Amino acid sequence: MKKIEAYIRHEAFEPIRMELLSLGFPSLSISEVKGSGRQKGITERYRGAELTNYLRPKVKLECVVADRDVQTIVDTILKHARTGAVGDGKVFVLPVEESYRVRTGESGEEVLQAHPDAAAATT
Amino acid sequence: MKKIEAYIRHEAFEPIRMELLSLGFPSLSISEVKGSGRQKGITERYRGAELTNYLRPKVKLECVVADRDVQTIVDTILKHARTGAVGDGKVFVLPVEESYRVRTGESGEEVLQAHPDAAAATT
Amino acid sequence: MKKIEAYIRHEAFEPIRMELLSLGFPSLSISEVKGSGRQKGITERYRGAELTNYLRPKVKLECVVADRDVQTIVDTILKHARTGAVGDGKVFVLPVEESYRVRTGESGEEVLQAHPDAAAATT
Amino acid sequence: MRRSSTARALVLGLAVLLLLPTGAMADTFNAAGKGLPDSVGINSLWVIVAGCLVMFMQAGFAFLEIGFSRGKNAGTVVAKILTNFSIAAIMYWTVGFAFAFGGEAGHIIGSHGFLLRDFGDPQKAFPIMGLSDATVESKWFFQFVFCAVSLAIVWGTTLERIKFGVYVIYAVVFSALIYPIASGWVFGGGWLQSNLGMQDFAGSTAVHLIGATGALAALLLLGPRRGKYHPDGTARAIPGHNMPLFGLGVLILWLGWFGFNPGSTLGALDGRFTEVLIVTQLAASAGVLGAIATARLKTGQIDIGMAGNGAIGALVAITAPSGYVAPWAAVVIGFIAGVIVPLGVYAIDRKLDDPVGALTAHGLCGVWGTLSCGLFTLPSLARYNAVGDPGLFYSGSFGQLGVQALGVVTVFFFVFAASFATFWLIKKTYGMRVTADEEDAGLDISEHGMYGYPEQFIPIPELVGYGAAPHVATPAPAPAPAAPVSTTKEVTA
Amino acid sequence: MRRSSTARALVLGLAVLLLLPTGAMADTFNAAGKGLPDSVGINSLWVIVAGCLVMFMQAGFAFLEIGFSRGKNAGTVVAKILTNFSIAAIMYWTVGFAFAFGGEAGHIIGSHGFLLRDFGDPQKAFPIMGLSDATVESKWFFQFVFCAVSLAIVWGTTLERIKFGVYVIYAVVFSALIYPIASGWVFGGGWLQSNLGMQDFAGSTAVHLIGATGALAALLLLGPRRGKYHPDGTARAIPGHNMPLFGLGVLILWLGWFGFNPGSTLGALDGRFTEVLIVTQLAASAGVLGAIATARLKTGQIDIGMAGNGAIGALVAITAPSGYVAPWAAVVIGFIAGVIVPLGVYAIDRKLDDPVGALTAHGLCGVWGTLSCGLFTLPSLARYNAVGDPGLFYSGSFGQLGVQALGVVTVFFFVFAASFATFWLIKKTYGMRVTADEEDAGLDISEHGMYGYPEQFIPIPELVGYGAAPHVATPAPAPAPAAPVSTTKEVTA
Amino acid sequence: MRRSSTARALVLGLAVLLLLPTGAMADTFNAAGKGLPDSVGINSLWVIVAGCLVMFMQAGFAFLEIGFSRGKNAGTVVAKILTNFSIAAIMYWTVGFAFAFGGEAGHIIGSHGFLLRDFGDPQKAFPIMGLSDATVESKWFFQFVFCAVSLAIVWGTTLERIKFGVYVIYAVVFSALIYPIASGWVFGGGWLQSNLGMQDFAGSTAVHLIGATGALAALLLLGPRRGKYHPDGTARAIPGHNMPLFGLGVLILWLGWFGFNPGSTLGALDGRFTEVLIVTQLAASAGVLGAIATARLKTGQIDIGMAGNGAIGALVAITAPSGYVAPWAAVVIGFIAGVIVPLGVYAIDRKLDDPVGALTAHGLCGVWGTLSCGLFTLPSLARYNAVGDPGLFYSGSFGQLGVQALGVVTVFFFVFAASFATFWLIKKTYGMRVTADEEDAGLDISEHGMYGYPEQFIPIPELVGYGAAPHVATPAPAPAPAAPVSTTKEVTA
Ligand SMILES: Nc1ncnc2c1ncn2[C@@H]1O[C@H](COP(=O)(O)OP(=O)(O)O)[C@@H](O)[C@H]1O
Ligand SMILES: Nc1ncnc2c1ncn2[C@@H]1O[C@H](COP(=O)(O)OP(=O)(O)O)[C@@H](O)[C@H]1O
Ligand SMILES: Nc1ncnc2c1ncn2[C@@H]1O[C@H](COP(=O)(O)OP(=O)(O)O)[C@@H](O)[C@H]1O
Repeated sequence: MKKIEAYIRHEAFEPIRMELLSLGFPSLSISEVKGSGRQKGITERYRGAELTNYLRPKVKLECVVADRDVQTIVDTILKHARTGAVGDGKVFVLPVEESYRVRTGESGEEVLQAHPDAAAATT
Repeated sequence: MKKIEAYIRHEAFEPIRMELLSLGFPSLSISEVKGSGRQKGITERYRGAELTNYLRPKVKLECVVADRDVQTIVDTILKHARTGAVGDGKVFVLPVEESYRVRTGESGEEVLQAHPDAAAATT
Repeated sequence: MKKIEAYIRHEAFEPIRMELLSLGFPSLSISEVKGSGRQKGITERYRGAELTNYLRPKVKLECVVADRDVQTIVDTILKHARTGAVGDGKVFVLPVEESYRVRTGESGEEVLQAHPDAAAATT
Repeated sequence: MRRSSTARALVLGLAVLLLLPTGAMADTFNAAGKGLPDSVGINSLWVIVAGCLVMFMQAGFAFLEIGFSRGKNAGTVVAKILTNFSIAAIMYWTVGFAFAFGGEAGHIIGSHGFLLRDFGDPQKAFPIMGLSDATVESKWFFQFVFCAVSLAIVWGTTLERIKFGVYVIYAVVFSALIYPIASGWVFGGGWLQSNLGMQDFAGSTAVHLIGATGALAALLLLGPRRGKYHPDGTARAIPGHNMPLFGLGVLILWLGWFGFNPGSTLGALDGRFTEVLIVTQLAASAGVLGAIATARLKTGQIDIGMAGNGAIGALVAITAPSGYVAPWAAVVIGFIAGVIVPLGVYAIDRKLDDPVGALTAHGLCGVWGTLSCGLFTLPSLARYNAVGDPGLFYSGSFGQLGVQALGVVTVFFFVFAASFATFWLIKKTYGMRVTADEEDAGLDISEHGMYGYPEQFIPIPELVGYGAAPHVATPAPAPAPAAPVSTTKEVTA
Repeated sequence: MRRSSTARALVLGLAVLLLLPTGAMADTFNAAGKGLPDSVGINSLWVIVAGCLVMFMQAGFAFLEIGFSRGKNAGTVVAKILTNFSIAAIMYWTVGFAFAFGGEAGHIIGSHGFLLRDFGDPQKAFPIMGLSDATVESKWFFQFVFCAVSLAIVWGTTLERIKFGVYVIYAVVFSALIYPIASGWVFGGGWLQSNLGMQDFAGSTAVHLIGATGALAALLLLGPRRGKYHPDGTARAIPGHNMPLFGLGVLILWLGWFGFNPGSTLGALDGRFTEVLIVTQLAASAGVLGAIATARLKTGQIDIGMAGNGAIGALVAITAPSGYVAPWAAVVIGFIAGVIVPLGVYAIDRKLDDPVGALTAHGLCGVWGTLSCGLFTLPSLARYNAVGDPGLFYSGSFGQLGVQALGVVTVFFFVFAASFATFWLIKKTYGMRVTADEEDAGLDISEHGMYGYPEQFIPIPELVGYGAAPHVATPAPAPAPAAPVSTTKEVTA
Repeated sequence: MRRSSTARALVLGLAVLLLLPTGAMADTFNAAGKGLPDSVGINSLWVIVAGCLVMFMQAGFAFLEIGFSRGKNAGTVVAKILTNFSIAAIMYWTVGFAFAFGGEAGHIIGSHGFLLRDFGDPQKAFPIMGLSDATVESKWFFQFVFCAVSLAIVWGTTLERIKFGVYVIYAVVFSALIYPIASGWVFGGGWLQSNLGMQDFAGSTAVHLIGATGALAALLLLGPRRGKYHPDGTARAIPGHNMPLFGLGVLILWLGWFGFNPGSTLGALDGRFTEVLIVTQLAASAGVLGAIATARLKTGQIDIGMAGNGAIGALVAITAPSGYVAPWAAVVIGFIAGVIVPLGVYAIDRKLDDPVGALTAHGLCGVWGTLSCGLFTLPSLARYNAVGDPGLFYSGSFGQLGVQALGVVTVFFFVFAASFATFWLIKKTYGMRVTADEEDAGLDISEHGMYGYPEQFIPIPELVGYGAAPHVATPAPAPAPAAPVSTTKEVTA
């Protein structure tokens, strides 16, 4: 099992979510982060003075999947998150040792099993 | 050392925090996330039009503990986070290679050592 | 490749960011978290009644770097985040298996390569 | 089921409307017209202006409540205030005004003036207001906004857990019967005023205590908010989400009181309203200082909420005596009210969950203000108003104080009994409280289907726009030039 | 390029200013002075007070729009309202007032009163307002704030995507020509009023329909907000970010209407304004109940926004008949307007993106209100105002209804043609809409360079202060004592 | 220690109250009563209405400051405004009014009218206001709210770092001595007005410059906010947290100014107030356009804050000349003030940390407005007001301009010296500034013990309600049916 952590632009998330859903990967979490990288921040002016914000808001996408699915997820993210401009973000893959589904208490890979039916669910 | 990441309902957190504290595990962090899984989101109506929100707010609980304590923590979380309804969430266990306590600079397992006295502290 | 996760005080972040930048590590992300540890929370009064907040706001700093750079980063964080009072926080190191730069799609260590030029960028 | 029952509740309000046209086709306007003496226009002008200031107090109450509520219950206050204000207008027009003012001196309940029609000579029809020649329409408006204020006060204790339909049902009963009858006794020329000589110039009892009494009845049947009390019964704070909006409410209420008290002269030509106004201002100021000092000594804080509640409490207290006392007395009355506020709030909070402190500010201070007439009423002003006797400090007699106390007790018991009965019936039939889940989620989403602050509770990334920038999607490595209007500069490595 | 073009847009507004001094050196004041009859002062006093209430409606519109906008577009509304209100004042002073009122009965466009100068006897110069002896300055102010209200209405449909410069250009044209001409026909003594006898007491058509018509023209050329419609064309909700501020707007507007309608009597001495006021109050109240009930039946919700829109819609509807109808009719007119509001909003939302419901509340309800005179106008009040005939229910004749319909149609087509042409020219030359990126980022940052809520969009940790505490940096292990003023207690293990 | 010292500070305000009753038992009301000439009632009515509009400006200043503050310092503004307003009322009643107006023409400091008692014939007792027969109570209220405005202006420069107790102490001194003396000279019939003929109709100098001068003295001793200037001394922006609330403040202030200037006629019967009002409106409008255009040219932005500051600056500037100049001159005066605003703010911000721009809007524009009388005063109006001579453009003489300049300089030095001395003493004894930690944490939590927006700074999950839904805890897999009232639909796989 692997955990994929991606730092992406806000507007990239919705297309990614939809394709992952259609591929049968509905399970993921996002959170608001602020980051810097090549893209170094932004300077605004307010009442004549400057205000430099060295961090830019990004969405952090987290998704734990079975080893065999990692590439699919990564490719989907890369495909939709790229604008070619600095600030597109990064994707990282981390090892995961165990998973549990709270509702049932079951553990292991089946916790992550894709829901082929999921795609239909929201239509 | 392991890191436990749990995505749970908001109302589940307080009981979990209290039991972990009484068990001597006061150290943890939480953050606001939004996620989807089996539970697919929610549709509201506003001025006649529909608004579907595919993500639901959850609390992400993060806690790094010594290997021997992992099961205790996971069980505590599973116990309190379960309602039996979709949306209860997931718990993941990740490997951690090193830990430091900023205040003292010390590193290694003792950084994580449980505080048996902690339970009393908030009474 | 390793991921460094640090839970620190808000006011500690800016000095850390600046030194990391000058050292050529501009790439990082932060997010708002709330946590507890030795530092157990805070009790306010409102209209005569008490309100205890068991969690304190912290900044979570996340930064993925090449193995050889881990110590530099950790030391920088420890240096600036320490006040000596409870609540200074913790730093953890986790293994990372793969990294991708979204903009280019390239993967591996070079994705993380330090930008020696970065320091200048914001002057 | 919930749906249909709320709907039924609403129908009550609407039924009224459908009855109206019948036989109301005639031209109902006769008070006004060309060739009136100037005094009619001048006095009406002041009454209307004062009435507009009092009407604006609806916004004051709304924001006081919003500020003291949690964000998940902020929107419902808007729907509530609009609905209540509207129901009160319809009911007070159809029957309320007639019950309160349409009777002989000493009446128990008025008998004419329904729909503001067929009352003959307005000066004779509403004798207690005969002292002013302002048009009856201006007087109706002024008295109606008082009714709406009293109704708004009722809900302060019920925030964050009451079912919306309860507002609708009780509002009809309150503005048609409870308020008109009780207030009519006190300042509508009813028995307490005309026979006993109870002094309540602008309604410490007739408006504020009545509202606070309804609030108490509702609270006793409704119970506290979830999480307000620890299992061991000790109170826990549930902070309101927005002190600035609370402050807006307080300042609007303060402004409104310059219509509330001085407007109760129902005229401008004798200049009395200017004296009533400074008495009101001095009391409110003393109240703020009294509340801040008291809270500071008890808690070590300059309590923002108490500063505002202190102003309200003092304004409530000076409402009854504003037409009867001298400035120095106003300062004393207001300061004491200011001291009462934090002490009352701290004490009540231990057992009763009153999120905005309505029981203290409108209840306790309303009682104090009414009684204070028995202490401070000037001989000259008792004469001028031709109601009751001078206060203890001038007459040395406890007589007026006794009358005031009797009036307070009478009104309290009548309103409490009537309100408790009404709420009890509502509770048994329709239910008073939302479910625990709905309360946790907040009334905005559970009663109204949308949060008051959607971006905070269900943020939708591409709609909210965090992280988007005028030039974000620009493929250029240094996107700055792409944002010509804003001076946004992007720095890149 | 954008920069310079917006600048050019601004210059328009400024050019006006530079022309002024020329030949205006004389003392222009002649209406007022010592030794006037009391009636001048009294009537002027009411007109000014009413005008101030109407002026405050600018805040009402601002917060109604802010509440219904997303947080990223909240600040721009403030800049917009201030700019529009200012341009309207300058233009209405220089030419607008003269075009609207400075003509003989039945005029097409006025000819004197520019810069409020050289008009001779004010009573003769502005004949339709001759019925009141209030000073011409007070009348100018009252009419100007009406113009500003009409202009504010225009922008309701254009929120969250329009270029700021468009406001500037259209505001000049609207307040100098479109509004003065069209409103002059309807209540400035122009041909619709004086020759045909169209009844529009305070401007359901002359103010609200004119504004809504401009709003429609703008919307057709502007198109919907990004993301408002799904690819399949179905509408998607874009919730406003702040219902409490929306509520503030509604309550301020309601208050303002007590100046809007009763003030249109232009005097206090005949007492008529008090009758107009209660008619206004009753209609608004019925409108809230009608809107809530209708929305409840259609969606199962007590819709907060609809409650507010219902009040506005009913106030718009009663604006024309407020001087002509009886209270019972006001309740009917208002209730029907309340029913129209949700139905109109739901229907229009399917195809047109009108974030605040202006087309329904000001357009449809403005039409309904104007027509309702043809049904409910009292014989006595038609006589009293000396305009038109009684309504169908009294006269049995469709005559007045026909006149009202004709007036509505005429005004709609004139205003729509003029506005569409103006916006079309703007679109071709200057452009009407910000870029997609700017729209996603929000107008605050892209048009104004700073968010309306900076701490939410670009929080800077050490400035915002999350996590900081009075004692945070204290090295002591138990820092509590370090916070003497606040009672903050820190618990440590 | 902090606690007890703030307490001591409060005691000052309270001590006043305890002294009151002594010897004040008599019936102090004599100005009003039955059988007065109508003019008393009419003029008093306008003065009171105008005073209420000015009183509401307290909300305007509060929200202007709140909008320009960070969220962690938003609540304290509410406590501050209520405390200041209250202290000012008590002090101005006890001594302030007497010092300002209770003296012969040309006085240095007044001598009678303390506690509004024992002054004999009010028309003679306060000679400068003898021109109006409004009741002395109405005049007191009107003058008091001016004092409160001036005091509110003082604190604009001190936001986000000053100790609360400083407000209390300085407020007592300012409203008892500094303001009454200096304003008395300028428009209380004191030597600058009566002997030199200085023209300041409503207080560009007497209210706004006095306030801004106190603000400057406070700022010099207080220093900038932490983080306002980079180590290299360059300024850094600290954006205010809420532009919509800032806009609310501006619009309320604008409304208030219709009481501020036109009310300074102290009467309605001569109709002058209507002329003063349009002069005020035109100047404010020109100011907005001037400020927007200037800021646009300097920064390329339509600056929201500058649009509002421009309105305020222009309103401040027109305050002195509003009773003396023609409309065209008002446009010029206002436009120039609008240009001054951004230029002043940018320049001052480099060295002095004035979060709301008070030094520019009230200081520089106050000076400009006062001087502008020397340029534009109409001969007819100089005569009408019987103060001073026509302006340069009419008389060709620099005489009046010189008098205006002399007045400005005199008032500035007196107020600066008195204020600096007061603040210096406070700084040495009680301290002016909170600790660095308290400043970082914000004044709400450190001075008042609770955040103004608790849910943002210390969110408590189960109270705030994020993530909770009406049906969350329902064990059913498809919980939709559990949410009957809201139309929430849950979609599950
Ligand atoms: N090494 C890293 N560790 C953590 N977050 C990172 C790292 N590199 C990039 N990020 C995140 O990705 C975002 C975009 O990175 P950036 O370097 O600007 O993209 P690019 O490299 O394509 O220019 C940053 O704002 C940050 O949030
Ligand atoms: N594989 C995953 N990766 C990341 N987050 C997940 C994953 N699966 C679930 N979550 C988180 O858990 C929450 C609940 O998951 P869900 O699947 O709805 O619970 P259940 O499986 O019990 O129905 C989601 O909203 C999401 O935040
Ligand atoms: N084991 C842990 N897992 C996750 N977060 C932790 C852990 N220990 C500490 N933290 C984070 O660090 C913050 C400070 O920890 P704390 O124990 O108070 O510091 P110290 O140990 O220096 O007193 C906590 O608020 C929490 O957010």
